[in-house]
Amino acid sequence: MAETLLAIDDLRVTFGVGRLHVAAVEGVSLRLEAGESLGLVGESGSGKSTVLRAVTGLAPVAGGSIRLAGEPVRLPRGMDFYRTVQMVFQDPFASLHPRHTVDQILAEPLAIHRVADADARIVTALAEVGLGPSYRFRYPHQLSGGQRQRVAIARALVLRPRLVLLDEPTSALDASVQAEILNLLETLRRELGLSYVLVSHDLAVVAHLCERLVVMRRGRIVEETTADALRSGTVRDAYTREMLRASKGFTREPPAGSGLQPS
Amino acid sequence: ATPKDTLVQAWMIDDIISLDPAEIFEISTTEIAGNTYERLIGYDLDDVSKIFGVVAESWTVSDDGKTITFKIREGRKFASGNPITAADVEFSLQRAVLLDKSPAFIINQFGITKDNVKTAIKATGDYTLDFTMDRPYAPSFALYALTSSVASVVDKKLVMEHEANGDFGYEWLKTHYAGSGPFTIRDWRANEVAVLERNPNYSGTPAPLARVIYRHIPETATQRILLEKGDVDIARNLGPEEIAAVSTNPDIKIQSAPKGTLYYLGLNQKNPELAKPEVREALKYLVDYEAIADTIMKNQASVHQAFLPKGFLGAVNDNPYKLDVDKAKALLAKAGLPDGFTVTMDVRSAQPITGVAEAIQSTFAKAGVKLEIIPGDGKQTLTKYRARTHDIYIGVWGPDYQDPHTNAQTFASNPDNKDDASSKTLAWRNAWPTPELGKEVDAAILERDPAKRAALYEAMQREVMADGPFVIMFQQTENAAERANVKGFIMGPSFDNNLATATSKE
Amino acid sequence: MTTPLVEVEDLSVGFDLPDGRVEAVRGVSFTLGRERLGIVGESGSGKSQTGRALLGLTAKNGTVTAKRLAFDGIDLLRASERERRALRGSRMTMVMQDPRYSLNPVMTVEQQIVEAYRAHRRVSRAEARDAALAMLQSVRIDQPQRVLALYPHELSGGMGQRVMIAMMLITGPELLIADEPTSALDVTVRGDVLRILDALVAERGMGLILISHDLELVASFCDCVLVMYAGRIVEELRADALHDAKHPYTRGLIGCLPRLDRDRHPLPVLDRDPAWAL
Amino acid sequence: MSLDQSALAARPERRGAAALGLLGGIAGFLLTLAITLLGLVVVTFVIGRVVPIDPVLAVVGDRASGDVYARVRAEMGLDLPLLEQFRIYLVKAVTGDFGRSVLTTNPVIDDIRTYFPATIELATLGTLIGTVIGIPLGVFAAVRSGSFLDQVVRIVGLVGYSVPIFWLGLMALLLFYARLDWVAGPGRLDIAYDYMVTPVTGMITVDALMQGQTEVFWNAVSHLVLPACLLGYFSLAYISRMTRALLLNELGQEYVITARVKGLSETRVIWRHALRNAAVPLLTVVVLSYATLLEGSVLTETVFAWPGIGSYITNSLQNADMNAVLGGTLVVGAAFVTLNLLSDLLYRLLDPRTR
Amino acid sequence: MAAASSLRLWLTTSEPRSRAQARLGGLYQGFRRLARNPTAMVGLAVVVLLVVVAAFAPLLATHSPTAGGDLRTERLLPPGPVFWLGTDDQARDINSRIIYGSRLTLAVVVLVTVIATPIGLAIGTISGYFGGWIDRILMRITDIFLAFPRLVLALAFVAALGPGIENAIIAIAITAWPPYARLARAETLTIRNSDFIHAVRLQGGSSARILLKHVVPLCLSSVTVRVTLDMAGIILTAAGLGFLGLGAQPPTPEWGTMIAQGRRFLIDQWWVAAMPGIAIFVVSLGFNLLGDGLRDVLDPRSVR
Ligand SMILES: Nc1ncnc2c1ncn2[C@@H]1O[C@H](COP(=O)(O)OP(=O)(O)OP(=O)(O)O)[C@@H](O)[C@H]1O
Ligand SMILES: Nc1ncnc2c1ncn2[C@@H]1O[C@H](COP(=O)(O)OP(=O)(O)OP(=O)(O)O)[C@@H](O)[C@H]1O
Ligand SMILES: [Mg+2]
Ligand SMILES: [Mg+2]
Ligand code: NI
Repeated sequence: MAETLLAIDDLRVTFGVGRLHVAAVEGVSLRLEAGESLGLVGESGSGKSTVLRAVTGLAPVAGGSIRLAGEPVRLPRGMDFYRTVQMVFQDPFASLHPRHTVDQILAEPLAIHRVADADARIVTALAEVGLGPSYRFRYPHQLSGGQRQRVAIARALVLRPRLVLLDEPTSALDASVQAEILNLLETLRRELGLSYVLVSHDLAVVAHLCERLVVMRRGRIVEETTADALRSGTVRDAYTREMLRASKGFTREPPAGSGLQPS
Repeated sequence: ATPKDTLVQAWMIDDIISLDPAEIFEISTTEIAGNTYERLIGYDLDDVSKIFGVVAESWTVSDDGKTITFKIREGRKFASGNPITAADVEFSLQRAVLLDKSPAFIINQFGITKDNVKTAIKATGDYTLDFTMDRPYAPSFALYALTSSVASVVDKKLVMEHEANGDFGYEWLKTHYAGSGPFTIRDWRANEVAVLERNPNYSGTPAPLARVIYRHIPETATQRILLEKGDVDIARNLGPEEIAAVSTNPDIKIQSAPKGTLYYLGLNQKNPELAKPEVREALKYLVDYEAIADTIMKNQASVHQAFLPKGFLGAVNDNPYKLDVDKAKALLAKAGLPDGFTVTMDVRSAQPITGVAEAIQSTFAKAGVKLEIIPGDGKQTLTKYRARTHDIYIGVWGPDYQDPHTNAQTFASNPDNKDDASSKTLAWRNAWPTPELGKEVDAAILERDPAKRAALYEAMQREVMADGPFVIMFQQTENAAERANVKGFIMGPSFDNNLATATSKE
Repeated sequence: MTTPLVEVEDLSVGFDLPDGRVEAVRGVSFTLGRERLGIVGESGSGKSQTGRALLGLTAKNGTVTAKRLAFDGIDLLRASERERRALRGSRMTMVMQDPRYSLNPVMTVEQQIVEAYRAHRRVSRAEARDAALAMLQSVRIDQPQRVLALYPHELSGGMGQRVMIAMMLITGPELLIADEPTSALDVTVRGDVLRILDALVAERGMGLILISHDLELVASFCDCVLVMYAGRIVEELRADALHDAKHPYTRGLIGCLPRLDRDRHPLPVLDRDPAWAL
Repeated sequence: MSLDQSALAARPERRGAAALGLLGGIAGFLLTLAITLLGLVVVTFVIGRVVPIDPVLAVVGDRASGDVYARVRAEMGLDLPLLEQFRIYLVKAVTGDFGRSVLTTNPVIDDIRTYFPATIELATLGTLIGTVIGIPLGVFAAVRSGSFLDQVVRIVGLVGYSVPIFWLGLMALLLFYARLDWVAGPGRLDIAYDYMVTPVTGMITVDALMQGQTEVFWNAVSHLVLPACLLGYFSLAYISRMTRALLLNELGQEYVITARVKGLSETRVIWRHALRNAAVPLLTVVVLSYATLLEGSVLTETVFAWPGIGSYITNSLQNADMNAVLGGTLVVGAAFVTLNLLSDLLYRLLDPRTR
Repeated sequence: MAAASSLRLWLTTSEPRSRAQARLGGLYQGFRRLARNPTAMVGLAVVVLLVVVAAFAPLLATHSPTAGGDLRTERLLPPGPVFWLGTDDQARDINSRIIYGSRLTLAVVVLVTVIATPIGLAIGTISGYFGGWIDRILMRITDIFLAFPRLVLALAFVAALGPGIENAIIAIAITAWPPYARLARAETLTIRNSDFIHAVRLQGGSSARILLKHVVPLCLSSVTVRVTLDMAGIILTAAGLGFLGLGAQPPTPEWGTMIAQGRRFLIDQWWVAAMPGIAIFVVSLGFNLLGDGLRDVLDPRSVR
């Protein structure tokens, strides 16, 4: 059996104090084997992004443990961590520095980690995400949304991580561009042997890219299931079922037992 | 427009810090004291040598020359209605010594100190007073000293009503009034206004005006606008160009009077270049006295090069120095500085001082003397001057009283040239030791014959003029731009005799 | 023949920008009766601008030209700003895309709805308030009394969207343009909101234009769909005929979505033909 | 000119603070006030020691004898070690005893009571003028942005930024007072009206009204108008620019379109919707501009012979009258902090999101 | 012609080939945007003119800026053929003084920018980025400076440092930074939680690196715009210090001091104060217009 790349046990994350206190994540446990991809779905605000941020150290961990390849992660995260784990954000317009060229954006991680052949690595990285060298010296505002997301992916991959955290990487993109990015992610995963944790609210997207998924609601995992189960409709949790139904398009009759049904 | 019975003057009165005659020493306060308090004696404004009694009816000098006995006029009253008696005079003079504020030295110099003041100044009856000095000073010296505002007679009864913690009513009198002059001080609001009102109990000729108001107007252009508009009757701080401009206005007339104030350069003898006699002399040839007096200082000053202003006993009125670059160059060469030298000058940022300094800067440059002007606020340059850390200081000096000793002492006497000396005369400030000259100064105050005394001072002036570290340049002329309907505003030779006592408006 | 509710013929919207001119909508034509019309297309294809042009809310730097632009027989191109304003809000209206940004953050729900009502009806404040309450009830908001006093930021996304709809429907308009009314919502809430709109069309006989980029959704909701690309309508189809679409763009759009019922790797991608934009 | 977008800058922080509630707010305010004032005390003390001015000179003048000088120096505590001096200074400042001003001989507190109201009067009217004219100007400029009117408003504003105030002040005096006679001249009141009101608040207009002296009131207003207009012009320049920028920003928001969709008139859209939203940060702008005017404008005060706090502090500083400097600075600083708090509170009132 | 248009193409291409080309292209685009704004161009022209005049002062001046002429005959002359802008009370040519004074004005502008901007940026970004007690302390300090009457603070500094134009400039700079700090802090607060900053952190970038290479450059533009818009205020504060006698040393031809000295002649010999006044007005207007234009070009919010 493959090694466990990421193991999260009973993770709890809280924000704010007093009246502002929110328990964003309450007792989430998951496991990710090397080479595997895991989906994280759930309604807005259910804590999906927070789980990813907690892993990367961007959100404060209030309890539980996070282990990477068997080692508990340290705070602050060490340089090794960043070489193992990288992240791609949801909004391609916000995740690139508006004043840096693609070249500068890709050179930054290489400079931080003092990687020697930076120039060559940048060219390779661009090629990997399907961008020609002509994109190298453009500014983000000279790129389309899909192209930006490709740059963001290239930036995540330029350090050759093993695990990539994807926070709704396509939800800001058009359907046609989404397909391109999904294909790209799939190819890269295969070629580089990556593991993904993919956050999305679109069940189809998750099912497309991941074998396994967990459904979150209000900071907790309500169901852990597989893409195949999703396709065959054999899910247990009522909420998961409702999501499944809603993602099939509009229906005139309201679903029975909908939590949002007005009285 | 201003009310008919009120005289409004636009003036910079931000120098007022106290109204107590035992403390006042500033230009505007002395003027106010002159209008509101009476002293034992006064002098004729047209002929300073004529002295007459005011509160005193007469006086006699004892044979040993040490005691002056004053007879106080009877039947006169303070503004409060209290009668003026010898006890009030005794109180006023003793108080000045005991409080020991800045002007106390004027009385101290007659050997009257805190310890002996109770015996030295003594009322010998209701209307007689003895003033006893340690040495037989020239009587005119003592009498002139007693014309200064520190010798103003205050209302003992009224003041003592407000005494607290044995302060002789000092805290109270700082902002109040207890005198007997033609006007009373009704109100003073710092940086805003001082209001004088006619004294109903005044024993002399009552003032025609009911009220005299000094408004603090810091900006001269504003003063001018107010004057032209008629919202002030007299503007006191106009510059030469402004004077020239308003003088064409038929509603405005200009009154001017020479004042005892001198403009001079103090050359610090701690500076090795300035310590050379040739350099000192050369600099005296490097000021274009006439041109400055005719332009920048037009109507504001006349050329005067001796330390006693015109009108003082023994004053020297000829002006030997003029701009002579060649001579200056020759002198500099003799001093071993053919290419000139660089020197700084501390200049107070106020007109006309800055203008004069700049003009001097350009004539100095003609002989290669590079003058760097260091501008500063008044107190700032003065602090430096008193610490003797300047090179050249451009200053203004006004006599403390009408006797020649006041200026002779400061310009020509420096008994102790050490840094921590207690007497900080101008000679000391410029680090100029005066072993011989100092003795002459001391001798002159004991000379009782006026003519001989005058001769002594003349000699001293010549000496300072030739060798002293002072480039004395001008004597101030004070100007007042008045509305044409103002009559009888008096401008005397000293600051405390700019009087509105006889002023009226048509 | 009865006049259609909306007639649009050869509508173009262009914007002047410092760098030149942008043609956002180019020669769009359609007619709408008392039915549901969907407009789909990718981001920037001109969907919203078409709707805004109808209401006369094109930004200042934009110009609108058309052979005909009519609402219930009224020629909108000739109408004065005052006449258009009278139409706006009372007879034709638009549900804005995102309630978080489209509601005035410093006014309460009550103030905003009452204002909309009183802009077109001479009624007292109290009457307007009652109407607002009724309206909130009809979009099935719980505790409408409480919601009236809330500020927009105190509403959840779904509530905000319904408040928006209530506000726009309170005057009983004959035409509603709903610009991505569900894009900000969770999939589960989405159905709720659409069902409300659907009921209104059915009950009041209102004309509805639903703008969205979700082809599947629009097809399952509307009677008729316009597909826009680069400011043009590339295809117009009946909703039930979606899967028989002819235009490669439409077909590509349908095909490139990952689907739960079909596991395709890799996904087909859209090969854009520059000719589509001509 | 020291006004700035920092008004806007403070927003995120304030929202955070708002959440702490009123009580926390007051405690926080008091703490801020205390710290700021302590900072001011320290800074003034340091200033007092570094200015190359001998404070004794201001008391004794130039002619005093050495003994008098030494005695006064000792009286002023200047011969004590620095640390000891600071301790005394601090204790006094904390107990609210600022001592006496050397220059005016009054307790500093009394001085402030006379000078600060004069400045408040001027600053208030100035800000009022700046706001009442500046906001509509800014609104028109924003609504017609890019038009001729917009350019005119901009140039008018820029002139306000660029012209030396003493120049403009004297010219205004010459024109409106000397030539046209529309307003009264420099100073706070005609001498004829002096002493007709007893100072209560120290603001002549307010006192005159309270005491029913309408004639005095109008005279005071007539004196006030010109310098206030001048200061008003400067805050107008700033306020109109900020209004324009903020309103332009609001006009680009979606909710403005929503308002138009509802069929509202353009006037209502702009004034009731957009400006109401812009008002929130605009308030901070106005308050900040007010706070700046409260510091007193030395130059305006000089030109108009206005006995305000600005020239009081400056004058005191030039005479090393540190008691007065400290008192004046603390009052101005406290006013600044208080106004900041006030704008915070108003901010919360105006913006429901921060409640 | 052809060369020019191919250069333009090279600059405006959306596919730059090298770092230099990308950077130059960015600059060119910015300039283009600026160039389209006529008032900004007027501003730029004024600023360029200021620089040119300052650089070539000795060639442009017809007289000595410091040495006075004959007090009796050449003093306070109105503008005329010899003295184009008249003479002052020391019989100096005002035109030449203004020309030489441009150097000082430029020095004021440059020095204040060089001193105040970095201080403000450093304090503001550090404060905003780290938050917590660092923020609280730094902002308290900023508030203290802000709460201090500004001219008084400047006066105090000048008094402490001694009068003179250099010290006046330093004093102005020391009092000018707090608004920039607050601006930079606000800007930092909005970007510190943005994804691209998170991304750098996820690559292991240190705080110092993030601040210096990512945050500061973004704050720089809005602060630069603010500084440009403040230039008028800064020149006038220098003038204000001159007015109070604490600015430049005579006979240095500093514009503010010139006005201050000329105000005695304001009503009759109007040119003495008016000429430098106009110079200040034109220059500050120039900076203001340029600042307004720069705002459009540099403000990150407008770059979308
Ligand atoms: N920095 C923060 N401070 C306070 N609360 C936060 C913070 N970040 C997240 N939260 C809260 O934590 C909860 C979970 O947020 P999270 O972003 O993880 O949700 P999500 O599942 O990613 O939702 P979405 O699909 O909308 O992205 C939410 O209630 C959110 O308001
Ligand atoms: N005020 C404006 N100035 C310039 N261009 C504009 C303006 N408003 C819209 N556009 C342009 O018009 C085009 C069409 O915009 P529109 O809002 O109609 O797109 P959309 O189809 O609604 O897209 P989305 O799905 O992203 O909402 C876009 O390219 C947009 O950039
Ligand atoms: Mg999320
Ligand atoms: Mg849209
Ligand atoms: Ni300012």
